[in-house]
Amino acid sequence: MAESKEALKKFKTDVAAWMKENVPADPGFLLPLSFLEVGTEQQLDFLRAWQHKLWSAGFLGMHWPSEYGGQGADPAYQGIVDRELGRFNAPIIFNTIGLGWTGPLLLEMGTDAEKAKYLKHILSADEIWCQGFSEPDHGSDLGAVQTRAVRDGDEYVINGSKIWTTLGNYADHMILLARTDPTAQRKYDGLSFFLSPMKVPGVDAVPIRKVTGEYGFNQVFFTDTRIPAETLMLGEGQGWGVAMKTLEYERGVSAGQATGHWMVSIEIDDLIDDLRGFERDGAPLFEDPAVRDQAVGLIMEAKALSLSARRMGLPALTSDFPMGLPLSSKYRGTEWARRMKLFGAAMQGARSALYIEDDDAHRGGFWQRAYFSNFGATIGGGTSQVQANIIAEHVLGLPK
Amino acid sequence: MAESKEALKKFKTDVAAWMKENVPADPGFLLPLSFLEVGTEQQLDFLRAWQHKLWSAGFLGMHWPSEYGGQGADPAYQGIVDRELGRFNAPIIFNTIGLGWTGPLLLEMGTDAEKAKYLKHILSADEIWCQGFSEPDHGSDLGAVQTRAVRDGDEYVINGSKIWTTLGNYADHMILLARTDPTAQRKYDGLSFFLSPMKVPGVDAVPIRKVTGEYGFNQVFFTDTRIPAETLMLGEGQGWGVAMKTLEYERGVSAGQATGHWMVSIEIDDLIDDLRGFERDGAPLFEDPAVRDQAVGLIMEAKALSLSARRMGLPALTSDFPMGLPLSSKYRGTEWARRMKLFGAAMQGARSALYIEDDDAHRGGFWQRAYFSNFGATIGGGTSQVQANIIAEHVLGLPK
Amino acid sequence: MASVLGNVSLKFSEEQGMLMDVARGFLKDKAPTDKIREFLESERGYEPALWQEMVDLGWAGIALPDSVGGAGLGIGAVVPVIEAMGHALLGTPLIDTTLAGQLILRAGGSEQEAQLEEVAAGRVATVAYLDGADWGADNGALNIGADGTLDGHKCLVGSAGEAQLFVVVGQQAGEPAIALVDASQLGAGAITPNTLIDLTKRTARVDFSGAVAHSVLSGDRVSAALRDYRLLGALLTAAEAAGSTARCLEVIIDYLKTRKQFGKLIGSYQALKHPTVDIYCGVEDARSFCYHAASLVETTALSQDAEIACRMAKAYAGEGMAQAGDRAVQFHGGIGFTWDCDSTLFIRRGQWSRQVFGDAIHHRKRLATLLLE
Amino acid sequence: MASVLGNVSLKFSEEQGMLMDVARGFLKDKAPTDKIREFLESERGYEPALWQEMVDLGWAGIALPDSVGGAGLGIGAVVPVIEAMGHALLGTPLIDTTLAGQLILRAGGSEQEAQLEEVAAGRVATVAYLDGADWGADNGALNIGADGTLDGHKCLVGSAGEAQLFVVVGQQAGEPAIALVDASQLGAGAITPNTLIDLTKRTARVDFSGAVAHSVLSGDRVSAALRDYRLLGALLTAAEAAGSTARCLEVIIDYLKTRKQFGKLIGSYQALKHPTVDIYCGVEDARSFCYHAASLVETTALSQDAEIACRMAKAYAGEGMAQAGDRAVQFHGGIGFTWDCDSTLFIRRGQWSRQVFGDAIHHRKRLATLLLE
Repeated sequence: MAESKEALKKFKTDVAAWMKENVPADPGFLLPLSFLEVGTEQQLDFLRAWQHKLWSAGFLGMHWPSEYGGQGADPAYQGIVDRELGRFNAPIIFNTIGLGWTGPLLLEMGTDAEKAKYLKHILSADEIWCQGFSEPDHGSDLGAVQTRAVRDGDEYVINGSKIWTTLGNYADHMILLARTDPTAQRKYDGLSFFLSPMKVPGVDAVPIRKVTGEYGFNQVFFTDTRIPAETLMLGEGQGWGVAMKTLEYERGVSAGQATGHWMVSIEIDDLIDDLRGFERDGAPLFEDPAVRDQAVGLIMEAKALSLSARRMGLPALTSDFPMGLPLSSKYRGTEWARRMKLFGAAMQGARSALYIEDDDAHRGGFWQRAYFSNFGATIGGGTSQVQANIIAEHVLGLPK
Repeated sequence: MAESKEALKKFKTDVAAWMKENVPADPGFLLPLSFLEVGTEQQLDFLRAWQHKLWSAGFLGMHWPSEYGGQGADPAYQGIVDRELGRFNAPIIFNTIGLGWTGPLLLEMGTDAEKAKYLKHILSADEIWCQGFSEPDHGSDLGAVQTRAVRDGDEYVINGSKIWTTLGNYADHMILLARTDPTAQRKYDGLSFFLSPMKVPGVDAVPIRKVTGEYGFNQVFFTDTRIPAETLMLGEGQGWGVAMKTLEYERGVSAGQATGHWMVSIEIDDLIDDLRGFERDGAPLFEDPAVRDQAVGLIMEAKALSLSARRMGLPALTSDFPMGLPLSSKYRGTEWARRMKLFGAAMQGARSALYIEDDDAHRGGFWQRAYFSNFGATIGGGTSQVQANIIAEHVLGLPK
Repeated sequence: MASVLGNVSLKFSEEQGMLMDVARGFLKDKAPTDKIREFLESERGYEPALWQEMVDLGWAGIALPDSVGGAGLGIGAVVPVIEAMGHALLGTPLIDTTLAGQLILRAGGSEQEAQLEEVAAGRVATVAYLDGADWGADNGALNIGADGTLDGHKCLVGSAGEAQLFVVVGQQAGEPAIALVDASQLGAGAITPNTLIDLTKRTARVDFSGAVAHSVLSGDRVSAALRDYRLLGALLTAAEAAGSTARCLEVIIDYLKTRKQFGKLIGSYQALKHPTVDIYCGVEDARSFCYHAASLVETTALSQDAEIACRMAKAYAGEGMAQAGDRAVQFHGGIGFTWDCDSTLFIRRGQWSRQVFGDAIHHRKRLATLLLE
Repeated sequence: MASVLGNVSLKFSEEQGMLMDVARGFLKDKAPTDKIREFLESERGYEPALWQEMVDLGWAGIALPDSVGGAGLGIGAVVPVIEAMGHALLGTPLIDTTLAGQLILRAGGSEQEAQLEEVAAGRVATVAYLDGADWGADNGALNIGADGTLDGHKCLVGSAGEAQLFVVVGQQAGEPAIALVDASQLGAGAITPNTLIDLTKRTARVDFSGAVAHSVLSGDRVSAALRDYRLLGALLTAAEAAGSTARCLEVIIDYLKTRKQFGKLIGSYQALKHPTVDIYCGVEDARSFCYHAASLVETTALSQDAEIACRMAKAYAGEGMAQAGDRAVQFHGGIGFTWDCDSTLFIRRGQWSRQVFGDAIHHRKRLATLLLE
């Protein structure tokens, strides 16, 4: 259903008016820049209330079916809401594993019972979701998952450990990849996918402190944990396929996410505007030629990234390496962001030494923290080194 | 025999006086910066005469035995000569394979007959030497040498091809690594080492034009070439060991070279002094802040290399990675030189576009040519990429 | 406050697309590497018949108005053609002629229509700009007398040996002026060919002393036109560099996929693989900037957005080409060090692309002023 | 013309060697990583008993003259000790106290001998230098009255919580001056501790208003002494950074030798292996520059050679540490992103080492003037 331009325009005005009224003011404590960084109860309560409010106003999962808590509208409407959330610097909508990955997955391949049971609570933030894919010692190598799930009557008994579990200590459910058949010839065929409850005996989520000093990740231990057999999605041995489908949502290759507003992006203008107040050699920072040159380099890179994104829509200009721009965007974007944030952290003179709890720290140590946090992006979801291999092999056709 | 300081000092004065009289003036054509670059008869004749003159004056191979054309003196004397050659910007002493590698090898492990036959002519430049190790398709992998040597009575019959043969088209002799036993269990055991004549039927040296536009290397083809069996060094199957020993001379790990003056080194002062005459934006080049910053970076690197060389003599400051400085010096020095020469080539504004035969080219296109030539150093003798592996594995102990 | 990213528009017209397809096809057919190698050794650096075919395709007039026989597509439409020529490593006077046309068009009035008609019809023209080696200096040393007689010389004049029309930048009565001079005005020995690092290019030092201009352009439009000339020169050089870098990348990839060392394809070594990825990313960026700039360069005086775009395109593409050429030699190992290896062409093109119309240091310095003040 | 390389001497005395051996052994024993982790969480950042042992080893007086109870070995002899402390990631007030001693020694006369005796004996001293965040600014905002009463505050004063003697940089009657102030002079709440990025360090904002100096140093020697203070601060920071970078390299190597991914030890991947080689080369360079500078810093006002050496040491070592710390986190993958991984300590040390006493941009700019003009 193509929406009329007028209807969308009118909707945008309404959303903007709502945002103006309802986007919460600075709560006086640090808010997470992304859903990966929710580390305190205070942050959790605040974000839960904010998501609930957005949903209650009818602005979340607008394109999800109305029987499951959505508005049954065209996806264009959610796009407008998301842009306005960005424009108003709204706090993130944090229940991302549910909104972005589990929800679309259930809509695409879940049973009616599963949809009815889970979707609405994802939108309302009554139920928080986490993801149990990575394990210690295997990093990005999902095929090597060791966590065991053994059928016992109406239940599966889970044993093992998951790591880097965002929101794991707050979550009600986990999308869990576990091994039901350790003897399968292809290791992928031994994996199964569960919509596992977290608030049951034998689940222990231990928060992991990050290089930033904050929390957000967990290691989750399963010890003889019994979960209902009905939480198995599809059948035993189908886990790899479901997990790969989930990764498509994570990577934005597939659509259906209830919102895209799960991180506050830090842009080059933040950097440039923010550093104008600093001095070097008794003059404004940006009068120093070496600083200027580095800033120009970062601006040029930012512009290149913007232009690449636009060029993706022009097939005539991408025909030489059709998958090149999409497959290289994570590598380039996250590495640029690291350098950009590092520049912000490093150009404050002596104040570069201050960190987030210092009263004199510039913007609460914003850049120092952002620089450290950014390693989540250059490591998680395939390190930059792995990304470079992917580009070399899949875009340029170089040997493994 | 420790030489008295006075004797050495006096000798230095004598050498300097001789140099002042005898170092030839600019001949009016481009001279090679290293022995790898002798590409014309004109250059060859000039350098042959100059080497002969130096030797006749008693200043070459001073520490080689007098029965073989040397002076039987302490190595310190040759060191003094070499430094003065550098100080007077003397042309290179070009018969390097003979003077630097074959000579020391024969002195260490040759028979008296071999010494008597070859050494004096190496010093006098009557006989030019080349090296036949590398082959097409095998690059740095000497163990894979394919050139065959088959014994036939008093002769060996050689078939195959060698590449990157410096001076190959002018040489009288080649140190030749060839395979005598293709069935040997360890491929190294099938190799033998010959002092092969070049001016015999079946040897064809084809000059290779370089990226600089000049010549200097050759591909040498052996087609049923018959050489005397007595040119075999040690015995059959000993070739790998002799070749490795030769590489030690090449890498400067072992001593005995008749002179070290086989290349004109380009120093950071050449660069800085030379670029002072250029302008940028209507002002002296070195008033541009970005140019200044890059120049400072290159000076700092040059200083670091100098300091490293000094620090090698202080065991207390090298104990953490005892082989680190020597094993990394080629990698660091040649990569620095590439960047330094490139800077010289690139900072001339529009004149950076001119090349060596242009009358307006700065110093005859010196920096452009030096930059191109420098790839001989970052590729030859193990590429920089291979060097980095060597450092990682042999200095840092990282896995292969 | 406006974003420092400024304008990020990127358009690609059907006409640009058609020109790109035609140019790629034509050059693949007419300018394969063995032809290019032949051209290197020739005096003019190209074949007149090939140039005539390019003219017949209308390439000399793409950016000139309909009124003079051009296609009226604007200078942005030349970019895909120049990029394709960069990819083929083909010289020819196309860049010089195109820029000469632009300078006449932007500095002159309707009285120059006859000149432009000839340019659009394939008459080789070139701009004589540099007084010396400094791309950032004023270039007005050459004096144009009141009677149109020139006094002075110019450096690194492109296609000088073939040019029939010289667009000479100088001054008249102390003010910037541009003299249009026919080749027939040059004395014997006035042209001293250069030996260039880029073997596909031809330039010369040209002594214009005594030559008489048939027209002299002066007044307000000259300075603005010269600024546009420098920016458009940077853009076309960038487009050429982007094409050459893409070709260089292909050559590197081919070698990495076929050459073995120590028993493995060398492309499987990350020490070669990852820098190749960076070269690839550089190609993509260079292209993005070139077509972004192509979207912004109007027939009227260039906007500040267009200036930023042209400078960024040149800064990226020139450095990218120089870096790719350098790595091409290194990654080819011993073979890369030889004249016959294509990496020789790329490392030389890299040194050319970097310096023509100012290097990255030059443009980044000016960008700092445009972006940060 | 003299070479731009200038002085390249590099000496290492027996005394330096002995100090290095003792320091390495002592710190290996007394400051293993688990101890360092404990210190991070403590208020002062070290254990007084450990500091007393260091004082007993004579480290507080290495660079002070015999006449005040020091070892008279000069500031160059402190370098191996600070390097070893950097390697151990141990804080303590040693750098602050050493620099305070140098500033008093260089700016003061014989009347300061009593102060220096106390410093050599282990009294914690520190220099209160910065008025703000700018390492290149004049730092004379704090006013020292004719009666020695101070008015103003200082930023990022090292070891402020423990210091018994503050060496306060300011001005008296419009001229640079240095006030020696006992900790007892500070009012309640005068010290506001900072939260630092480097968890092993402690600094504070200190309000000196109302405090009375027991001595004020002024006159010609003050400016020269302040210049030397900044250079020696750069040198000791560089030495510390060089030690920390070496340690960081060891930790990276250990991980690369034991961690497997996709069935291979990650150290066999060139994407990790080669940058680790570059970190190694950086360590070697940083050490070369530090010991080169250590060979040149005299008790008298620093020569231009010494200035160049100190600035190069800081520029190399600070950047090298920052880069190594960054790579340490990345190369450790997920684990590197956690607080408990040692890479956390290194990336934070890197940000500290880079900025203290001016970053590479700061020093390279000044080196350009010294080397190119």
